[in-house]
Amino acid sequence: MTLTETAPDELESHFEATIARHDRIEPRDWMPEGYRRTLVRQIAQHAHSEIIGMQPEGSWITRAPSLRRKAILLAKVQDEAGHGLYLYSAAETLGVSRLELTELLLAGKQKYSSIFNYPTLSYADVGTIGWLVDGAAICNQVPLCRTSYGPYGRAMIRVCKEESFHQRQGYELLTTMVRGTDEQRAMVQESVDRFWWPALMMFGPPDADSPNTAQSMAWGIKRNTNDELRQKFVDMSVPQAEALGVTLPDPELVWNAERGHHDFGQPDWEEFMQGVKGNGPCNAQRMAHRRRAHEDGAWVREAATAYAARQASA
Amino acid sequence: MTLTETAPDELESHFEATIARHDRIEPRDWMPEGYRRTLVRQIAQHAHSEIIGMQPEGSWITRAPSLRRKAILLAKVQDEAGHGLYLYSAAETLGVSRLELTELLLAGKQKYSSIFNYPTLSYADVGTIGWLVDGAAICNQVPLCRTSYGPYGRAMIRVCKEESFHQRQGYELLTTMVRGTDEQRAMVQESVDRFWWPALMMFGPPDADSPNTAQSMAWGIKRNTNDELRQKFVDMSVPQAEALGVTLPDPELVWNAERGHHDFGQPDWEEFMQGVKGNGPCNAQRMAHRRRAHEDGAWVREAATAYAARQASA
Amino acid sequence: AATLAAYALMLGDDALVMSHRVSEWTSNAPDLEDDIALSNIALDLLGQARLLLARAAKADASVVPVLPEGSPAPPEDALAYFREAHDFRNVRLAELDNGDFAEATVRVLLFSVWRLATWERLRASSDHVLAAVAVKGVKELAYHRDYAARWFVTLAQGTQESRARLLVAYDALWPLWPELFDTHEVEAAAAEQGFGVDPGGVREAAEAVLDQVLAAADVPRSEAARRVGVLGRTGRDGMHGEPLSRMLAEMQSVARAHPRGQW
Amino acid sequence: AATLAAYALMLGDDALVMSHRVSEWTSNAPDLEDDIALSNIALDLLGQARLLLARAAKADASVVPVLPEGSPAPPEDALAYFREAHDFRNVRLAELDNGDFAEATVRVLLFSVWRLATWERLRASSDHVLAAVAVKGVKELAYHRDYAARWFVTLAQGTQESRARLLVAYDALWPLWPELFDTHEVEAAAAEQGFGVDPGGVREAAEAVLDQVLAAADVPRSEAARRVGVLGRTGRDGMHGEPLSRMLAEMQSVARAHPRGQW
Repeated sequence: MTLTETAPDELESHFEATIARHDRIEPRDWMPEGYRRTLVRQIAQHAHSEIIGMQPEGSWITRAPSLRRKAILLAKVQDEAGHGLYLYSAAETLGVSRLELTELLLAGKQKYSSIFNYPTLSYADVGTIGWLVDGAAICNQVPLCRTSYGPYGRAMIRVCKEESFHQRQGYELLTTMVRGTDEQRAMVQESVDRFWWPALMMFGPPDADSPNTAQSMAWGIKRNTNDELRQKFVDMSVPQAEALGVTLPDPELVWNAERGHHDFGQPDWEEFMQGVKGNGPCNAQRMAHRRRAHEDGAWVREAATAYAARQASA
Repeated sequence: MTLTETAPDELESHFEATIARHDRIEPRDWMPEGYRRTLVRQIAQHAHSEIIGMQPEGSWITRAPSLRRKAILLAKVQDEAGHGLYLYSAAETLGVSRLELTELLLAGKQKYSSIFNYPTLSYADVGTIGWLVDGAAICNQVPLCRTSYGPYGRAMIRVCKEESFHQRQGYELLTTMVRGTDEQRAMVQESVDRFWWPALMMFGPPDADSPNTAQSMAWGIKRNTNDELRQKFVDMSVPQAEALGVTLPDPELVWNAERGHHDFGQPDWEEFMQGVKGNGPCNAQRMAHRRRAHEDGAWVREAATAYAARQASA
Repeated sequence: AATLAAYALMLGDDALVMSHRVSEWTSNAPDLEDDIALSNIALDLLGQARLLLARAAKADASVVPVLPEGSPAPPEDALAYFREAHDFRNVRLAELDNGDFAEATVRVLLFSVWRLATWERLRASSDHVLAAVAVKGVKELAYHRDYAARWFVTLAQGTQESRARLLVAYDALWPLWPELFDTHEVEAAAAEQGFGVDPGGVREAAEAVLDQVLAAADVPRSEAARRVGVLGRTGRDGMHGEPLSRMLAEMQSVARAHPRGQW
Repeated sequence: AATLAAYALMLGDDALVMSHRVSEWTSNAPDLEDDIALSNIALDLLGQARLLLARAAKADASVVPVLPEGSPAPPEDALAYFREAHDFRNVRLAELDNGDFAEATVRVLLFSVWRLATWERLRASSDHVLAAVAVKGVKELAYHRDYAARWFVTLAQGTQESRARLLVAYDALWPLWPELFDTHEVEAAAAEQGFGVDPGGVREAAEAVLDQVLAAADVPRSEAARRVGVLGRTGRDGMHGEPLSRMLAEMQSVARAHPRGQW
């Protein structure tokens, strides 16, 4: 049976049935245009986040204070490049090339996670990003391993495995630092103070302000709401903070025995929106870095293309 | 009396008479083509040396270890730019523009002093360059204040005044450092070890290997031979080194009561020649820096020209 | 005294950090005259920084980092070389990595127009040292402003390329302009106590000057939005960008390697 | 033991400094695959550096800088973060500031062809640690060489621009090639004592490999002359260029700010 022989409504009901069975949609399968578009946007944003996310931590590779930490950090940033690679490949199964997506990013037409518009200001940030930012990413991403689109789900399985390794490494750096000098403990606390609220923002706006969630959940692209995931992250982080001996900077943070969850305050959503609009502390810097690297590499990519063409025709 | 009315031999004898009287040749005066060419080459080389010479010390402006030293160093490097400016202006009176000369430098067709092809490796080098390199420059340059070409001689008067200020500042930095920690004293000695021989090379090859000296002296462009100046520099530096408490790295260096001068060893003239040929430790770096700065500034200079043209025609 | 010290540190750090960035142009400028002019600007600002850091230290010795015993570093150097990035109180405009000459032009223009507007009032400071620093500084800053304004107009009216670069630089730096006029609580207290100037009060005057330059250059006011800080905090709160810590790593390397050194 | 330590430091410093330069490419490479490959090369070299610095410290503890009491830094970190530029024994090729991707290609090619030629023999070292490091390193270096050789040919045979850039980079780096094969007295003694390799003895083998790459790329052997040192001294003697001290200022900044830190 070829596609042309199948009536549109038959295709659609086949798609709906697959989703309903929690089975995977594969590249060869018919899918609604909206589903495809949503997926491309989400996977691209995710891939871009990995690539832009190399910068804040990458900025400390040349200053890592021990050779062991330098090796760990270098390998981690390398993994982020690898995640970008898997994710762009997943997006390519939907008919868009890595180059196209990169150009959409550079033109400001696609986004990346706003968390990377915050600066890294001390080596403790390398640990905090591992613990809180990768931790939040994992909360967001673990459900995506069961996402309805096959290539995306499989990419996420690899990504999640590595991310949780990174999270443990980040937390381990912090536990080492708090056993060090007073300055180091202060550095860790200051870093956590700075990253706690931005980490909470990583789950996106409150459900009430998140118009696309319902459709994404219906399509099985998303498996939990923003607020559910945020709650899970807070509940997970509180005991980790205690073990570390740091204070989370939220006076409203308290265990609610009735709900069986922690109550907590809201991040500054106005600051979040400014970051999304491009006015965050590092948006301009991140984009300029990416654009420069992309432009500086143009002649190399052209040379590779020309060489490959010559080899093919030889 | 206009030039065309004067017979060539009359012009030449007028020129010779001026030189013989130790009077100054001025831009309006007739001069032999060889004299002009020699002067352009010498003044240009001198100007280029000031500009390239900004790099080795300039490299430490951002790392100067006290704000006072940072101000002194910044002002000194700025003075070098100023010297370049006077000297290019002197050369312009001979009918060559600064841009032409810069392009000859960048094309490798004109030289600068080889001393600047040695790297600066510690902050002590800022002091040593002041003491020894500016000291040697002054020995070379003081006689040039009486050089036969007026604009060059007058430029040299300004340059020499500032250079001797720089020399005192450099020496003062070293005297301060040797009163500091053991590490600082070692730093000073190491720096002197590195710069002593290159400073001796600044006077050029031994007289026996310096074919142009005789003509330059006959024309009153040069007033002393290389070896005379080198001897003067050594005699001057020995007591200064003693006062500083550093050892000059020459086992042959000894007072010769008979000559009334110090005897001393010869620098490695083969290394000198390699530097002249472009193979010194920093030749490539210095030229690349200058070329980059020149190219990066091209659009600015073009804008200034276009703007001036527009203003003139408005 | 704590307020005076904190206030002097803010003004001093602005000058120190901006001076450092401008000094990076030495031997890199488009022409010799500009190399000399930029070194001059760096030197003037460095001079301002030294007086202001010394004033801060004198007003409240507790702001000065404690150095290893036997260190002969004067307070100005202890403050410049032995504080961490988050101790610096400069505005973020001063600390950015350098870009092209258009970026330098716009940055010096914005910085000096703002600082000049503030310092014209600072001349009336009840603190005699600050007043004297301002009297001298106003002349210097007027020169810096005129130099940058001349290049702003020249680049805007020069070639297509120069205009394009100028506009890029202007749009890139404009988001940091509003921060210059935020009133930090230290500045409010300093103004209240008669020795400082509330930057919020000079915005109009500064923008009037800037508008003249924009008009001469035929460049419209940028519409780029304000760059936000981190959790509401910006340079004056010690919240900086990534370039500052990198800049300090270089700037402080020799001094820190020899904390007991004599220089 | 002093010779073994000095020899291990030379090999370790080569790897450490080169790794640092290559690591600066992370997030800056022309494409993701190259970003990953260059990070890999940096990681491999960093791994070699750690083993070699540790070996040096074990062979002769007196090479390790003395840190403030209470510092928990292991010897590899004391060596990496608390030596001055003139204590480093790397060849100058490793320390140069990065240029464009052609520069990186040529630099990795020259470095790994040379190192591989040496390390193939080092596998027979009488020192079991060095021998083991070499066995592992040879595989890594062969990958680095192949990666760089592939790009060398691609760039040489790609576009006009890529060929021009490659040739510029090749001519710029070639003057540092002869230094790689100079026999330092430590290396002579190490070879004599059976645990080291005299680099002078591998030049022919290295150039034979390089010639294959040049031939595939249709690039003639460069005629650029050797870069001399200072008073006859080069990297192996601790005589470096200006970029190294700047690189170390950055690399060592955090470690030195916290000499008693736990990381």
